[in-house]
Amino acid sequence: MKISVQAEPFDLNAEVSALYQANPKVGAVASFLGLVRDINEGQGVATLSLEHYPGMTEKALAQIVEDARRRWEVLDATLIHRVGTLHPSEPIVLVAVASSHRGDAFAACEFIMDFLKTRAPFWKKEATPEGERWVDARESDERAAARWQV
Amino acid sequence: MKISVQAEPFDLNAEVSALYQANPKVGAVASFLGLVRDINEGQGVATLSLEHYPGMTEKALAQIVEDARRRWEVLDATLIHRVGTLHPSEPIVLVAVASSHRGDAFAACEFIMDFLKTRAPFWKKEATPEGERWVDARESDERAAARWQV
Amino acid sequence: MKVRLLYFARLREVFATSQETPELPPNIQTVASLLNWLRQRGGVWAEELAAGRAYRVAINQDLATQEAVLHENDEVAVFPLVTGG
Amino acid sequence: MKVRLLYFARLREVFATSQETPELPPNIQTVASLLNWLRQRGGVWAEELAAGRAYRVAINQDLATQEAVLHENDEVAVFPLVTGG
Repeated sequence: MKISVQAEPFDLNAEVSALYQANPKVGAVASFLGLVRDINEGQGVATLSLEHYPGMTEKALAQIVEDARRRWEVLDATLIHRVGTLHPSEPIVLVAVASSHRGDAFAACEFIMDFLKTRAPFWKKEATPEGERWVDARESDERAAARWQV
Repeated sequence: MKISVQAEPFDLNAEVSALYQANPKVGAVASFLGLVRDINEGQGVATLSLEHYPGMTEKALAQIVEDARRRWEVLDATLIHRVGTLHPSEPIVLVAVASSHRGDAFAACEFIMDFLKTRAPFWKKEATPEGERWVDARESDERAAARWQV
Repeated sequence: MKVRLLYFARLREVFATSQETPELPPNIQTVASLLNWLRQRGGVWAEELAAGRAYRVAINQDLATQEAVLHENDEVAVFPLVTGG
Repeated sequence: MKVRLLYFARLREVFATSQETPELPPNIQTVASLLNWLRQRGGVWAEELAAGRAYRVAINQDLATQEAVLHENDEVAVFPLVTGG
């Protein structure tokens, strides 16, 4: 299991192949890449700044991955979240989960994303032509996490 | 939309970044990689041979992607399925779906995999130390496709 | 009526042929009657295509039901349940 | 009792501070009473921490409820709903 909070970009090929190349029991890798969009709620976004709570972030992410492992067969997993200033189309987050079968890989990957969105202490601030603004939390993210009935 | 049936390996970085680099509306890419496992139903697998029905395969895959697009917001998608002889830990299939939001990307990606597994004319033959054998279809794959209530 | 029959994967191996272009008797008009006609060859044909065995039929590269009607020069494929992905 | 208070994101900006280490009066024993004590500063403190406003409190880097009990030297963070991912 790899968990990283970092300013640097990451390499998708390297991260995903690390999950299966040493383990021929892996038959499925589900992954999710979250990217900066150029439009949020109708306003253009020039840059996105990500702040987090060092220490708590890593702890919260480790707990989320651990919860997923208790629920599904997770052979390996990687979670990378970037912080600092990012531009449109830049990757923000990668969650990749390796399992024997696809059902477990998909479910664990989506579960981790849903809880990362609602439990991990990251905050986004957008710079738009109209100025800076903190991104509001979405009610839909709370509903997405609630459906797992933890 | 890109659909390819090919013997050659593919590059995950290139395929996934092609889905978002030219389109800053993409906020989410969900992807699935299916790999050859060294064990299937308790027997060691040395190689896996994939046969398909040329012509029908491409038609079936295009239909599955089209069905997903009708159901979810799919900004772009890539589906690559390899044929020929593969070894353990080699990628067999890639499905990657780009959307504005993660819910659509995850659902469309899993939907495409479930129908690819039950509707696209591919057949696997394993070579094991005990000889060759055609892989049996799984009842669990039919159930996975049925839950989408198409 | 002439149709092009294709067999894939395990059925191709068991039937020891990947395709044939038979002239069908005039009473063979549907997938169901074609399958009956093939079963009358006996041996592996009767066995593999028996009622209750799992296989699929496609006409011109679309999955077809037992009731589907055949036309001159149709491409009719018979194959095991798929196992890709 | 001394605790370390941390503020993040929008609350850090509105409170114009990222941390402080106040000596709490003896009657401040829980998250709820700490929040009340902060609200009594008035202005943005009363406004942002008002009942019905959405924010979270963590004690020693775990999310905490209003009833959670504080201890000497606890790290107590107050922050907006999270928006990562």
